[in-house]
This record gives sequence, structure tokens and C-alpha cells, in this order.
Amino acid sequence: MKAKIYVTLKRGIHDPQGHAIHQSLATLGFEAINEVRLGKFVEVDIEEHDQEKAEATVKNMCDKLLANPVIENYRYELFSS
Amino acid sequence: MKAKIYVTLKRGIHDPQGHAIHQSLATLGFEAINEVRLGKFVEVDIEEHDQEKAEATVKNMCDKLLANPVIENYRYELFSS
Amino acid sequence: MNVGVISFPGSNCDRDCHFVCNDILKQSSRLIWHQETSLKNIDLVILPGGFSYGDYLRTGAIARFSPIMDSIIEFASHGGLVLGICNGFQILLEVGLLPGAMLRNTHLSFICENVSIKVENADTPFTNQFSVDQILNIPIAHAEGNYYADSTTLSTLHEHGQIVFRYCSGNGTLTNESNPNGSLDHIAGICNQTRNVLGMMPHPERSAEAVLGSTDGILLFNSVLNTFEKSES
Amino acid sequence: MSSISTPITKELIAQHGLSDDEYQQILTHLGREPNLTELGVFSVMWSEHCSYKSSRVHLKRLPTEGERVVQGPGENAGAVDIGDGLAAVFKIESHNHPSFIEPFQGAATGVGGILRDIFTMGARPIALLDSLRFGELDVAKNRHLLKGVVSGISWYGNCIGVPTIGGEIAFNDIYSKNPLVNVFCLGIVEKDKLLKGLAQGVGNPVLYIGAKTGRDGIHGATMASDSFDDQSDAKRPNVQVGDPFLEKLLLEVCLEFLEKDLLIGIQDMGAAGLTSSSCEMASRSNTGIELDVAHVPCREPNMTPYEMLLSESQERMLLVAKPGKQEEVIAICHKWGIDAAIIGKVTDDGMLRIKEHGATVAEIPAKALAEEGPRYERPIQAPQYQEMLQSLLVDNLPDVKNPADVLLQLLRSPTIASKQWVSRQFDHMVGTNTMVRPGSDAAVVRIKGTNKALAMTTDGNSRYCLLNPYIGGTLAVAEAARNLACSGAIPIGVSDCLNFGNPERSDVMWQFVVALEGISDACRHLNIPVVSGNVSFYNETNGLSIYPTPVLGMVGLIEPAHLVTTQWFKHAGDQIVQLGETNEDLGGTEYLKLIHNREQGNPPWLDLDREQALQRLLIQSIRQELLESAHDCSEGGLAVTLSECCLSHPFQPLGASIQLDQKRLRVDALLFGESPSRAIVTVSPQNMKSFLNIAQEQGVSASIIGEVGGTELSISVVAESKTEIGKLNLPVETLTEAWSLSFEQHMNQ
Ligand SMILES: Nc1ncnc2c1ncn2[C@@H]1O[C@H](COP(=O)(O)OP(=O)(O)O)[C@@H](O)[C@H]1O
Ligand SMILES: [Mg+2]
Repeated sequence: MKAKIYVTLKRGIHDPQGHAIHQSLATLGFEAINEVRLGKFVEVDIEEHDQEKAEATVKNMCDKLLANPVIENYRYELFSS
Repeated sequence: MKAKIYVTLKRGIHDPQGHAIHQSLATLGFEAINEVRLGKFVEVDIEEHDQEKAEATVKNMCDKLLANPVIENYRYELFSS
Repeated sequence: MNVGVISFPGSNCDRDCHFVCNDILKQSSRLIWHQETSLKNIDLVILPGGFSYGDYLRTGAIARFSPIMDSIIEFASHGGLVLGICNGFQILLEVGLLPGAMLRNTHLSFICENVSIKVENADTPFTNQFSVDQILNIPIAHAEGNYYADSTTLSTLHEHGQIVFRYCSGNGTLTNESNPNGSLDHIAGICNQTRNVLGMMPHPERSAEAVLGSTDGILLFNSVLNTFEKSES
Repeated sequence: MSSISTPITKELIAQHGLSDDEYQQILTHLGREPNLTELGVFSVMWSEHCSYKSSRVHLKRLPTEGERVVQGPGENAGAVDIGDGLAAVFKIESHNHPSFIEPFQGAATGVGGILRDIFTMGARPIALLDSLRFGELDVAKNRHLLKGVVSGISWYGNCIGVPTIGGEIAFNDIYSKNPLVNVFCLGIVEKDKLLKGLAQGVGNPVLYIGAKTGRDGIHGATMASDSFDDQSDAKRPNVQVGDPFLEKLLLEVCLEFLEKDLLIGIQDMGAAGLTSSSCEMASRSNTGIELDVAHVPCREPNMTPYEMLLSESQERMLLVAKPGKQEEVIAICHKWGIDAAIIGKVTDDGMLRIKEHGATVAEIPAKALAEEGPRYERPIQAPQYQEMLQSLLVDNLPDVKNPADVLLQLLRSPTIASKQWVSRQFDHMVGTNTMVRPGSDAAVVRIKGTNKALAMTTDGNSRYCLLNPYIGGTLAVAEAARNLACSGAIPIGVSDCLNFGNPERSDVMWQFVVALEGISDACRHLNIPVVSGNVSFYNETNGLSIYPTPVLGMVGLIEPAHLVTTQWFKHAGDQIVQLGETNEDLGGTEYLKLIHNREQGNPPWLDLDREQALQRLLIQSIRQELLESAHDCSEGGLAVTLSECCLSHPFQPLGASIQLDQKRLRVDALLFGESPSRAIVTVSPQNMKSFLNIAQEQGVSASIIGEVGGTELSISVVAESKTEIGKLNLPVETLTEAWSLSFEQHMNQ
């Protein structure tokens, strides 16, 4: 299966990169923008056809490595490949 | 509206980060993984209620700033906030 | 004193730390490959600066799973002295030996220059040769030194005197201009509650010799040596 | 698709950038028609980039020998003996075009490439420098390019842990469509352990280590060929992505091989990757190499031999192991977590033979590819506009009215302003060797385990070269050497990066040949051997070539290590001495360009004997500890040089009061002219007598022009009648503001 994982900074944590993108967009003339947040997008191709097992694996991966719980949240979607 | 933008390396472009994550997952015991690719996930909050106009803006932003057309592709989704 | 400097793949200040311990401090020091698991006879563990695993994904995120890390956790839990410098600090945060996390510098760029830091706690195994409020001139070199912790963690740090170094101006005041990376509360270095684990972004090993422009950093190594010698006698 | 069956048409030949004549030569070398794979291999190896076909006959002119030379041009990098059984290994290389297409990755992979050139020689890299040219910063695109290039260099160099200790940046519109990114690297090796790109010992195993091969950077000309296009274009990205982490591992692995003495030879896979490394190693050793591409670690499925041979994936090495050592080589690679595979063996028939699962798919004499490619003596003709460029009637220009204003403008111009915005993005201290950081004439690193230090600099002034390529060439060498001398170092070797336009144009070729003559003459006179270098032609966009831009990366030796001098004023009360003479040299100056909007005139003639005397004096008096500071006088002239002496102190700027005798010169020439062979030094009062004695012995004109101290820089120009005819009075704070904030302001506009 394929997992798409989105790792984002928790609300309330200042996101310097998102902030910089926001500013650059403004100088490029994109003015009506309220906020920009930058996160990571991880695509993982897992050799597992069982949805539930795949989900457990993905969750485990995120908890262990892909996201840092002090500052980040994650969310994922699974697709059969 | 809110835009969720996914920026990924084009197929065939070497992704050292994805590769390192893949290897790390393997040493952590996640063995049945074929590939990991790392991309960016940008959330933009636009002050625009017209779907079409918002879409044009987002596309424009991606072309101009958010994605590097030489090595990256992008895709986006729009939601009313 | 026996020093063990951990080499992770991508560490690049490991040899510099080894040089200071071995050639300047004249202590026995060795590089320990991250896949080793023994810290036998080691009195001080240094997690050096660099880009372990390229800093890919997140700084320190992959290195924390190196085989040696379990031994380091064990070593620290028995009071062993652990010093994390720059990337080493980031690894200590990721593995949870120190609280908090590291974000990108607010200005986003890598920054390499000498800064002033102020000693907040001179009563640790790493800082006993300093005095409180002493101002040190010391190099930093990082893109992610913007320390973050939630407010509860921050008050705990304050309460237990865990903030060891803070960025300051040349005369010791805490100004925004003298905070090079946007770090929370100007934090440049913290220790754990038992004081035996220290993480800091500035590089004491780069300011340990007059030919390199500053010797303020050597006092940190002298402090550790002093701690060690006291515990031996 | 089978490349063997693809017919070789005229069109296909042209798409591979080969001329009819070159194709005929291929037929002669092979004694038959090439197949598509072979055509591809010839096309890359005979490209200008790999074969030096337009430059090779001229490069012979460079002096490449000297007592200290351990390895001259012809290897991955040059090497110079520095005593204590050690050699300094160094080279400079360009990555101009990739950096224009994708500034971040282009510059990053440029750093990766030059690092590999150094550590394949068995040397541990200890310093990087970068020489950059961009269009003016008021254009957003140029700022974007600069930002990308700087972060690319910073990312790669910082990550791998080699300090970027210096370099230079200059701006001119001419580089807007063709920026230059040249990177210099230096490493240290035990002299008798130097590794070379050799493939000796028939039957010895050939190994591939490092990153997997992908379809990166496969030659542009060949991409147009649809005969093998079974996938979409997107599958053949022309941009390579760097992996500094992997390169760091490769570096450590290579040094471990050296320590354990496991190798016969090694070469990095740079341009034309697998092909160039294998045929060059075989050719140098008068052997052959046989490879089976089926064993090559690949990143993507279904790669053809053609693609594998031409791929320019980064962070890969080809090596020949000593007999029986291949397993140990592989074990070390695995310890560090990198791929390694035995892909072939050394043969005795002089052929580069490529197989795929045992079946031969290409077979070419290695020498035909590496050494016997085409050589051109292209037509040379001075351009008609040359005379117009050189003619300048200074008398028609008004002399300076408000020197203070002009000085501030010069200090603010990005070419002269402080480059701290750039250099602080580079880790310039990792390795704990950096004694002099970016910001002085040359950067200095100590060599641990010895009492020596090495000074390094990169220099080149393309406007001088445009106006007079010969003088420009000599001035570049002189300035680099003078920068080293100001730090106390004796120049011991140089690596040159020759960035020029289209060599098929006779005027460009003329610039090349004449500039090279200047460089050669100056190096010969100053006794500095050229041990390595790089030629970058075709720096041209829409028919417009860049200015001729030779860049020199020069290395000097300091011994004992502590006798180092920096450019900034140290103590109030020190006397300021001008060494060398100021003449009416306004041609080609920054002043003319910035204030009068002219890039015209003849650059100042360089008297090599005088230059040498000045440098001897600097080195000798630094060794006798007579100088407190020494700063080479170059762009912006005396006024800028003095300002820099005041300002560049890392934490304590100092003022100075100066009195200059006019000596019948225009005031602008006196203050902003760029006469060569000058330096500003400071001497404490008690050392002045000894110093002036040595200056006299060496025949160098030395005049005391002022004193360090106060919070202002004041310069007063006095005529023979003792009347003051020009005056400038600026608080150091004002100068600092102009000079140190300007770059950032330009970048953030
Ligand atoms: N301008 C030059 N002056 C002296 N030597 C040069 C010059 N240009 C190239 N060389 C030498 O020619 C050889 C081939 O250079 P190059 O093709 O740039 O090497 P690489 O394969 O590492 O890219 C090297 O030994 C280099 O030092
Ligand atoms: Mg090479």
C-alpha cells in the first residue's frame, strides 16, 4: 500500500519557514494571504496489503521517527497501490 | 479559502532525504518498505471566496515560488475555510 | 579522565573535540563509532557537532536510533557526564535526555560567527570554572538552533536552574539583536535536573586555543576535568 | 530497444555535438562504425568540457614545474610539498551552467565535485574557497541566483564539515545571463601516500562505490535523440541533486582505504561519470578496463548501457583494488553504509570494453577517448572594439569634487562592500584550524601536527582582462600573490580557472590566449607553479560572451605558523606606511565604472620586478615581526584600502589620520586609482627604523602617510605648495554603516 503522511508544526509554534514564504509571497504581490504554514509530506510505499496492518505500521513509523511529538502533529492517508 | 499544496521531487530526481529515511526505517525494523520520498506540504490561507480565483492564485504562487519547476512537481487542493 | 567522542555518520566536529581533549587538555580520548555499544571506562561522553545523517528529516532524528544511544541513556542515568554540542544537543533533545525541541533559525539561514553568551548556572559539572553572569565569546555555527519548549517545560527549566547559557549582548544584556536564532528565552544551553547532561549550541571546542581567537571554551573542558578529579580524590 | 541496432545517421551525429571531421576520426580509431552507445561515449569524452580540445595546445605554456611540485596538471588535482612529509593538494573548478539552471543544486554539486577531486588523491580536505560573479543586485533574478548559489555552497560545505574560509564576489551586468561559480578546495596528505587515478595490474578488480546511478545529467545533446526515448523527458532530469551526507561517508571511506593501503588507484566520476573515470584510469596506466554494466548499482529500473555510461549522478567513485583486497574494500563501504560492487577488471589490451550480462556493447581504445581526441588551434583575432575600449581621455573627465561622497558610494557598492552576509552562512571554523577567517586579504589555516600554516586566496579582475587580457592576466597573478604576502605567506602554487566565452569566436580565443600568456609570464617571473586548473568555455548567452574571467586560486606557506598578519589596524599610535607608488592609473577602475559609468581605459602596467620586491619586503618584515597589519591595495584604490584597514577589525574598528602628497596627480587618481604593487602597512614607532631599512634594502618605496587612532578617517591631500587641495573626513561609524550593511540592504531590496 501507499501511505501519504503529512507532518505539520503544532498550532501555536512559530513557523519561521512558513513566515518567510508568506513574506516572499507578499513581495511578489500576493497580498490577500492570512497565513502560510510549511510541513513535510512523506510518501511511503509499503509492501502490505492488509489495510489495518499497514495503518498500524504507519502510525508506528510516525510516532517513532517521522514526527517529533514535542513540536509536530501528523496525519496520514492510505491507498492501495 | 484554504489551499493545501503538495510539492514533490519529480520522478527520477534523486531524493537523498527519502533514501536516508528509508534506511533508517529499515534499521528500526520496518522492513517491508519499497520506497520513501520526502516532499513539502504547504498550507495557505487565502482571503478569497471565489473558488476559481483562488485556484488561479494558488497555481500562480506555485509556479512562481512554492515549487522549483526544474526539479519539483506540485499538486493542490482547495477548501473553503 | 577518559573521554569518548561519538562519531555518527555525518558528525564533523568529532575530530575537533577529540583534538581538544587529547592535545589541549591532555586527557585520554577516543572516537567511538555509533555502532559500538560499550562505554566502559568512559568518564565523559561528547556528542559532537555536525550533520548526523545529513540532518535529513530533522536534526538528530535519525542519529538518536544509533546503537550507542541506549548505552548513553544508561550511562547518563547513572550520573555519567554527557555533553552535546550543536548537533549533539539536537540529538539529546530528540532522544529525550533533555527537554524541548529545535526549530529553524528565525532568519532561516545558517549562521557562523562569534557570539556572546552569559553563564546562568556556574554550579554544574560543566561550568564550575566560570562565574555566574560571566560573558563568553564563543562561536556558533548552525541553521537550527532556535530552541523551543512549551511553557510548562520552560518554567521547570527555570525552577531547577537548568538554563546554563543564554545569548546576550557584549555587555550582558538580553536583547533581540543578540539572540542569533530566535531561541526561546535566549537559551543557548541547558542541562538536565541532575546536572550531568548538558546540551549547548555554541562550540566550546572552537574557542579553546588562542590561535583560533578565543580561549573561553577551554574553561568548560577544565570544569569537567575539575569535576572528574574531585570525584576521584 | 537495442542501441546496437540503432543506425548512426548524420542527424544523430550532429545531435551528439560531433562534427563530420570528428566522426571521421572516430571511424579511424575504431576501424568501423560505432554503435549508439559508442557514439555517446565519444561525444562526451570529446566534448570541450572533457577533452580541452580548444585549450590544450595553449595550456602547455603554463609553468608547471618547481622544486615543491609533487603532482602537476593531469591528475584529479595538483600537489605541492609543504615539508614535514606532507603535501597540499588543491584544485579549482567551475560549475557555471548548472548554477544558472538551478542555483542551489548547481552550486552544491560544484562543491561536491571539487571535494571529490581532492579526497580521491587521498588528501583530507581542510578548506574551500569560492569565487563568484553575478549580474548587478538591483535585478531580482540576480539576487535569486546569488541567494541560491550561496545557500547551495553553504548547505553542501557545512554539511560535509569542510570550512569555507574565503573567496570573492564581484558584480557586473555581463554576468546576468551567465553567472560564474568557481570553487577551490585544498586538502592535506602524506606526500608518499598520494593516490592517483591508475588502473594497473592486469586482472585487478575494478570497483564502483557510492551513490546509485540514475538518469541524472545525461548529456543534453543526446537527450534530443528520440531513438532511445522510451520514457518521457521527465525521466531524464538534467539537474543533479547533491547528497553531502553520502559524500561525507565517501570521504571517510576513501581515507580509510588509504590508511589500510588497499588501492592501486581511484578516480571520482565527474563529468561523463563511469566513462571518463574508466578510460582515463586505463589510459594513464597504458592498460584497458572491462566493465559489465549489469553490476552497476542503479537507482532506476531498465537503464540502458548508454544511460549508465553517460550518467552524471553525483557522489560516485571508481577504484582499482590491490589484488585480494576487494573484500576488505567492500566491508569498509558496508561499515559506513554505502554501496560497493565489483564491476570489472583491468585488462592488458588498452580497450575500454563495456559488457551487459556478458555481451559486449561497446569497445573503444581507452587512449582514443582520453588522450587522442581532437585538438584545435582555433583562429585568433583581436576584436575591432579593443582599441575603443582602451582609449580613455582622462582629461575629459572632471576630477572628484566630494571625495567623501565618492568613498561612501564605493564602500556601498556590492563588489567592494563587506561580504559578511555571505561568509557567515558558511561554516568557516569547522576543523578548528582557521587562524584568519574571511575578511582579510587571505584566509589562513594552521596545519595540525606541524608548525606551519597555509594562506589561500582566489582572485581575478575581469574588467582588466577585458580591457587588456595580457595585463589582466599578470595583474590577477600579482594580486593573488600579494594577498598571500600581506598575510606573511610565500606563494607555493596556484590553480587557475579560466572562464571564457565561445572559443569558436576568434576574439574570445584571442582573449584566452593572450590572458594565458599574461598568467604564464607572471607565474614564471614570480616562480609560482601552476599545478592544476580548469577551463570553462561557452560562457555565452544569446551571442553575448562574458568578460574574460580567469580566476586564480593561490596557496602560500607560513612558517612558523604564528607569524601571520591581518589587514586591519590594531593599535592607536601605530604609523601608517604606504608601500609602492601611486600613478595616474584610472583605466578600468571601480571608480570609473561606478562614478563615471565607464568600463574603459588601459589597466595599469605591472612591473613584475617591483611587484616581487614588494612581496619580498612584506614577507620578510612579517617574519621579523615588524608589521602590525598589512593590506593589499586594489579595487577602489587607496581610500577604500585605508577604510578597510579601519573597518575590518572583527570587533574594534579604529580611525586614522592621513596626509597624502599630491605629486601632480589628479585627486581621484590619488584616492581611487588602482596602481598595482602597493600595500598599506602599520608599524609601531619602535620598529619603524628597522622596517624602513629593510624597505630600502629591497628597493621598495615606503612613505609614512599617517597614524592610527581616533574615531574618524581623515585624509587630507596636500599640494607641493603645502596647501590642502582635497579633504575627506568621515566618522568610522559612518564608514562602517556604509560598508557593512550595504550588502544585506541590496539583498533585501
Ligand atoms: N587552466 C588549466 N591550467 C592548468 N591545468 C589545467 C587547466 N585546466 C585543466 N587543467 C588540468 O587538466 C586536468 C583535467 O581537468 P578537469 O577536466 O577539470 O578535471 P576533472 O576531470 O576533475 O573535471 C586536471 O588535471 C586539471 O588540473
Ligand atoms: Mg576530477
